[in-house]
Amino acid sequence: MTIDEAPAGAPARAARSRREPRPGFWLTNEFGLLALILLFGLLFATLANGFLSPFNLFALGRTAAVNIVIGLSMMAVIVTGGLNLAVGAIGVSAAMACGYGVETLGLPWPLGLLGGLGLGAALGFVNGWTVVRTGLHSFIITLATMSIFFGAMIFLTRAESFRQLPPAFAAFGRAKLGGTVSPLLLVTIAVMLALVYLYRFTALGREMLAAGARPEAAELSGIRVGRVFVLCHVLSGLLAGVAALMLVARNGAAIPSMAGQLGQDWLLPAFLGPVLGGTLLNGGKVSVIGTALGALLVTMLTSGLLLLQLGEFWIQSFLGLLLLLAVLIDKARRSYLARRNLA
Amino acid sequence: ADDSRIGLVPGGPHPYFAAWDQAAKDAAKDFGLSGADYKVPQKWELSQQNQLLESMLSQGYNGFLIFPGDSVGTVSTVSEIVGNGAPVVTGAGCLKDPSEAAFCLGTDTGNSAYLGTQELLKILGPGKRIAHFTGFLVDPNTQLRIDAVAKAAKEGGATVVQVIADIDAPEPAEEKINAYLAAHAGEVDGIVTTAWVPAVVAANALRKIGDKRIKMVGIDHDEVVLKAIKDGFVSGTMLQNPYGQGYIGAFALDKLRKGCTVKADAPFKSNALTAKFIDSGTIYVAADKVDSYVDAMREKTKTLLASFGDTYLACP
Amino acid sequence: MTAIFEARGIEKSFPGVKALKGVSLTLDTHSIHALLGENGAGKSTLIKIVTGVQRPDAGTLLLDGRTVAFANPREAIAQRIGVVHQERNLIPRFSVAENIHLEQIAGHLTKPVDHAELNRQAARWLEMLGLDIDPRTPVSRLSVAQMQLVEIAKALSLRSRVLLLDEPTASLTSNETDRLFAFLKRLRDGGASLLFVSHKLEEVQEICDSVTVLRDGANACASRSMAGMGRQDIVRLMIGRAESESPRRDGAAKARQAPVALRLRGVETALGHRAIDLEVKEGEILGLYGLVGAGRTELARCIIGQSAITAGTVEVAGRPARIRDVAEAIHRHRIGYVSEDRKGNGLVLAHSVLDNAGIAVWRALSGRFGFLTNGRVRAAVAPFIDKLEVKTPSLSQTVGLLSGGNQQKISVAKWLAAGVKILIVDEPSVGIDIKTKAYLHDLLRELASAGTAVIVITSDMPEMIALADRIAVMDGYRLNGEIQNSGVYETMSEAIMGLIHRTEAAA
Amino acid sequence: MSPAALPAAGPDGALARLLRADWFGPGLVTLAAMALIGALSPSFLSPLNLQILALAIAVNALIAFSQMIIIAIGQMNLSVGAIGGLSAITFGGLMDAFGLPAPLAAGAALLVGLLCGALNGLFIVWTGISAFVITLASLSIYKGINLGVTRAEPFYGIAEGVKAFGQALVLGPLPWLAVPTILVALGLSFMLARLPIGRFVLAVGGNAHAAELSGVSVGPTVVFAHALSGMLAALAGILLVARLQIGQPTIGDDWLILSFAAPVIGGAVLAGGHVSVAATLFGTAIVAIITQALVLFNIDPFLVQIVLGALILAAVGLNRLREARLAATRRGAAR
Ligand SMILES: Nc1ncnc2c1ncn2[C@@H]1O[C@H](COP(=O)(O)OP(=O)(O)OP(=O)(O)O)[C@@H](O)[C@H]1O
Ligand SMILES: Nc1ncnc2c1ncn2[C@@H]1O[C@H](COP(=O)(O)OP(=O)(O)OP(=O)(O)O)[C@@H](O)[C@H]1O
Ligand SMILES: [Mg+2]
Ligand SMILES: [Mg+2]
Repeated sequence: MTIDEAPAGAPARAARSRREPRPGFWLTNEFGLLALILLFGLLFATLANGFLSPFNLFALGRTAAVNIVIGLSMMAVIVTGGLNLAVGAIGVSAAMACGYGVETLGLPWPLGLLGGLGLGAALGFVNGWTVVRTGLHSFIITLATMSIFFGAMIFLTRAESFRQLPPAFAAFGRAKLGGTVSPLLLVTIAVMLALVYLYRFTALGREMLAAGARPEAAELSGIRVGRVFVLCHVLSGLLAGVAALMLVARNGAAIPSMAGQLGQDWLLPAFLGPVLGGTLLNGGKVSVIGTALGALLVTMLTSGLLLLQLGEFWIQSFLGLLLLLAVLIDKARRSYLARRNLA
Repeated sequence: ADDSRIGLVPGGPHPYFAAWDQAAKDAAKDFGLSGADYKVPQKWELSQQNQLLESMLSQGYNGFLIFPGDSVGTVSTVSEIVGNGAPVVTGAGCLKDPSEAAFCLGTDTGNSAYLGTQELLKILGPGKRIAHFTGFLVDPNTQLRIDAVAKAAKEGGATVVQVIADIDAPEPAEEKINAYLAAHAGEVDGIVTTAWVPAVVAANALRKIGDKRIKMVGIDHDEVVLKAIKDGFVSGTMLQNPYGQGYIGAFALDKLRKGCTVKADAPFKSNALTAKFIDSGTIYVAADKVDSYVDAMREKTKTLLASFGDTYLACP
Repeated sequence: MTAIFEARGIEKSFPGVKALKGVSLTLDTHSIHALLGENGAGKSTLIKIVTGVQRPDAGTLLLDGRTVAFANPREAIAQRIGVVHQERNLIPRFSVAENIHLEQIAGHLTKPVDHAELNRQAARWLEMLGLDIDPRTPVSRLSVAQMQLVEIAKALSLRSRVLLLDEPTASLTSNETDRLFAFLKRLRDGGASLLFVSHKLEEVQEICDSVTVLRDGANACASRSMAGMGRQDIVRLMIGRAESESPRRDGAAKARQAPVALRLRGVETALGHRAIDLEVKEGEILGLYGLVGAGRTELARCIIGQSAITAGTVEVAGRPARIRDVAEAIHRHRIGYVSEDRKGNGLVLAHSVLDNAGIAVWRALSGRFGFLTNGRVRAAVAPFIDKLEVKTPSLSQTVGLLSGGNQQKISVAKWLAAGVKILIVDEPSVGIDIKTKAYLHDLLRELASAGTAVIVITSDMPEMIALADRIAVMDGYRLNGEIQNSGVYETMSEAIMGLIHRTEAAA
Repeated sequence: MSPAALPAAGPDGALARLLRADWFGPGLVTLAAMALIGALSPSFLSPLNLQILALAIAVNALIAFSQMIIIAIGQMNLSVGAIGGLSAITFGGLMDAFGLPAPLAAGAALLVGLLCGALNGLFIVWTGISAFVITLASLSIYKGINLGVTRAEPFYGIAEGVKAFGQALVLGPLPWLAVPTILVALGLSFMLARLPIGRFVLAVGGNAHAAELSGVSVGPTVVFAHALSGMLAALAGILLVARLQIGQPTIGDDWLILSFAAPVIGGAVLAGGHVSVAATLFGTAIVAIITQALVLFNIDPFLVQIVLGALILAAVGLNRLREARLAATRRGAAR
């Protein structure tokens, strides 16, 4: 095979002609979100009493930590151009499995955690396998499995919570590092690092992106698209499990209602993070940092608005308006920069 | 005291709690609080309620009357709040023991369902078949209600032929209840409902099919239900006392902040969730009392309040 | 002949690229005007500006001597300027007829659509272009070539005064091309003004009256008459030097003794192929010729495991092989396939040049825990991207933003980097300029000389004859026969057409 | 039904064409389910029950159409429920608080829906931000206004005429409430199949860029689709007020999943460009029938969700099987 013997001059030219310019860091979604977070953070710090109080920062970080992982769980499937309506149902199932393992079976808690995560991944596998095998859209499959998983959980637990967990659980959820940082935030950061590694530095992560962007092309390039899609769902299930276990720590118990009826309460945070973070809904592009910043932004807006004490029934309207304002500011920044870049 | 800022927080937006708003205002005035506010989470979501509570704590609220979003899930939040020096009383619904809430002031959901069923059986007589319409299964109270209705039915010699749950939203409630009545109206003699929306929808459904043979006992004070009672389509409803919960809750929280403690030997009742339960009052309202039930409730609140401090609190 | 349309001093920049630098062009009535240039010279950009798809940064457009500015394609259509874009722009689930007449529908907002009438009208256009399909067929079911013809019919149906055709013949065979040209000539004689973009210089010389050449976004010549211009003159204008004829390969003889790399025996497929016997030896270039719809692409897809082979045997390197999916074909048997439909399934358009070029080697390059860095991929693919002279601001540029020809180069570079033993190339030079085409041919020859078995599927007869050692002819999902390529165009094309028509005569 | 489902070339008869139609699968599943349930439990086919079924379908179909028209342009509208809820309380509130006559109140509610939808569309076109984000924000805004106005308490003062309308029957078990839905379904089918604006909607969903190049005004088409979607959601809200007999502020809270489920069961392509009114109608019917069957057969309430999920899966699976068969025969016939 002579393929490797490129003409002598080529590599030198390659180096010259391609000084990879960072495609405008200032134009990225991540920068935009960061700017918005700083902007609104400053605004709330001056307007809202107690926004910067240690307890509020702690609570903010803890809520954001869980929302970020929920968002990442959805992101893992959005990569394929699909979605996972069952994130909440899987999450609750995983949490209840952990609670059952620890409380009823008397397993040591690390095994209980593993059991919960394992169930999350397994349910994700069921979703992925069904989607790939039937060729139906993941929307409809996960809509059905959402009912099935959640129903099975309710049936088996009779909606009873598990609260005889080791005190370490609740202590972990309530601990404050340095007065303001929740250890849950550290878990989230670890998860983010792992995902960045996956999508940036592994063949599997790249295959997920390529398969998601254009399955036909990926298939013709030797990627086993079906298998990769199943893995995306498994990853999603696993992350849903992580988020749920974080909530178990936060609530000090595994409770069936922690994600609401059918686990639907998770859907909003699940979509908000990725979508604001620049993950394409038709697949093939992700941003782990963006998802995290998106989730953080929304959590912060909510917290700030609550502190501002605007008419209690109107808060949701204001949240919507702020969200709209945020994306508009971002849009304006982008078109401003784009114009300047060209001039 | 003048530095008491009491927050009254339900689980989400719901007409049941509207009375808390007035109760908060009255309590602030009557007891000289520096503030008492009714604050509503935007949705019935545990996490939303938690976030609201955390935020209120940051804002300097220092006493809370809370309807727990989840009887176990809210325990941890409450203990965090208490850890920050703000006493908590649960209202309308209870936390499952052990918890750090001072006590629970509300309606014994199970008992209310039990009594309601008994009222229904009184009207129907023995050996009849009843259906039970109730709320979300994820709410552990739902299981309590199902059990209570079953128990009362068994004692009264009736059979529960069907339980329809998960109908806390009007659309599915309408669909399922109507479908049920359409197919099985002939096979059932009575209906007991133990959640707000099913009560409203079932009352309307009975009015629609115009069937006064089927007797129904509802719950809560929705206008539709009250009107149906007047018109004879519904036999009666189990009323609770939300205003009293809000008013007395705010009173007690203020006392607790002043250094009062809950008496160890207070005559608490106990229910399926907690041994520190105070009944804010449940009454069965039939057609004869529809117009006067508000006075009855006021009376109940007044008597409860009069002896509340002495009965339950030890003050310096 | 009078000037009907004129562009003066058009400029256009994209982030990182100055695509047009003061380009001028004049179109006359009663004429067909050629717009030529290498890949990325700016031809398509100019066309998009003329038809209101993009706005120019500077410069003026004149129609009938009056300045015009089109804010969107609708305004250009209203001025009876029609266009066939280089990219397919059809609504996949709409019928052929409705796609052809969409502009018409958009013109009458309140009139209910009369599908029967549309079908009738469309049938006429289809017949004129020699396209034998039911106008009610959804276009998503058409082949690339059929879509191209539909797109042409769509532009023709507008009866435009000015008609711009951006590489309309790229995926057509000579038959369809001839038909199209006859039609274009009629339009010209009727007074229309046509702009024709193509990388096939034979075609340009056949029908064009005048020519504009772009080089790197600037005029190398503006609206010159074709009279007296030879092929070499045009080439010199385009690439700045004359074309060097690459010699025919002498490896063919050697290849005849080489071991067989891929052998099909009595193969039948789920897609309808029957009795296919075919072999390629290591170091051989086998051409697969046929008219549009002959089933060549489908055969390739069956070989690489995308569709099932239902009977017969496949041998790879002498051993029987059952290839169940494409991953197996690539990673186990080292068979690569360059798709004819680069937008649809050849490339991940939304991803970078680097990701597209490296996709087939990720697995091979990744280390422990699947660890893989951009640096490692870049080292593996950059040589091939350079060799093909891909014109891109950087390796992290989105492939979808490259010019058509450059995209095609990436989809070839991918397989060069993967180092396969058997390479199936489907319509490799669609949209590639002559310089790159020569490179690509050299490259395929080089690959073959190094021992790779190459199967070339192309509808471009000159390319086939220039490249292949042996030519197999397909028609109606069967093999009609094989001939050794002598390299002499006249005799070979006659022989090939003879083979194709053998069945038609028999049938 | 869109003519996108028109048969392709080939000598196939009416039967093959029928087999290929989008609504055929869901329609078959609907009929089979009705026959099966009717056989097991005769009261299912009683007039009263059919009427209840029709009532459920009438409202849910409008919700599904409201989403379907947005799916058709390849977008999503997360605010269908919020718009429906806001319109419902507008309708109830105007009658209750201001004593407006019902037709006027209904008109105003429709206008509110239209406006909300049009605002969605305008923002999407003007900013170029994905519909998902815009409608997510507007969902919050509309729902917030609803809560702010009602403070979560229903409007009870619904005009008697409206209540009567909500219960009256046209003919046999066919309720009056179903009439607007039937008209809308017919209108939508005609629009999508024959009217230029309907074709634009599908063209934009199929390939917005190509549509733009063919002279379709993409922006106005998107705004139109959103305005229409808002109005359909409003109509659903109004009908629901008539059916429930109160102006509940919670109306619309859980429409979202349902609004997607029916079109998707009916074969709509979420990427856009392909929807079918009839199939969506059958999709709604399937969900309603399953819901009723669960009540009818007295399924343990703790099992209801499992059975519901399994039945939905079975219904779409069955339809999928048919499509796969069809594709196989088509491929076989290709040569
Ligand atoms: N939307 C865009 N964004 C960025 N760059 C672009 C865009 N469109 C075109 N370009 C760049 O502008 C240059 C001219 O492209 P154009 O498509 O006009 O070339 P062309 O002459 O048509 O080439 P080909 O023969 O390959 O079709 C190329 O370098 C291309 O990469
Ligand atoms: N009856 C049919 N229904 C739907 N699609 C068909 C039918 N017949 C053929 N096709 C499509 O038309 C195309 C015919 O094959 P195609 O034209 O690609 O053959 P080919 O020999 O590879 O020709 P070329 O390479 O010149 O395009 C295929 O893409 C196939 O999907
Ligand atoms: Mg071009
Ligand atoms: Mg082909």
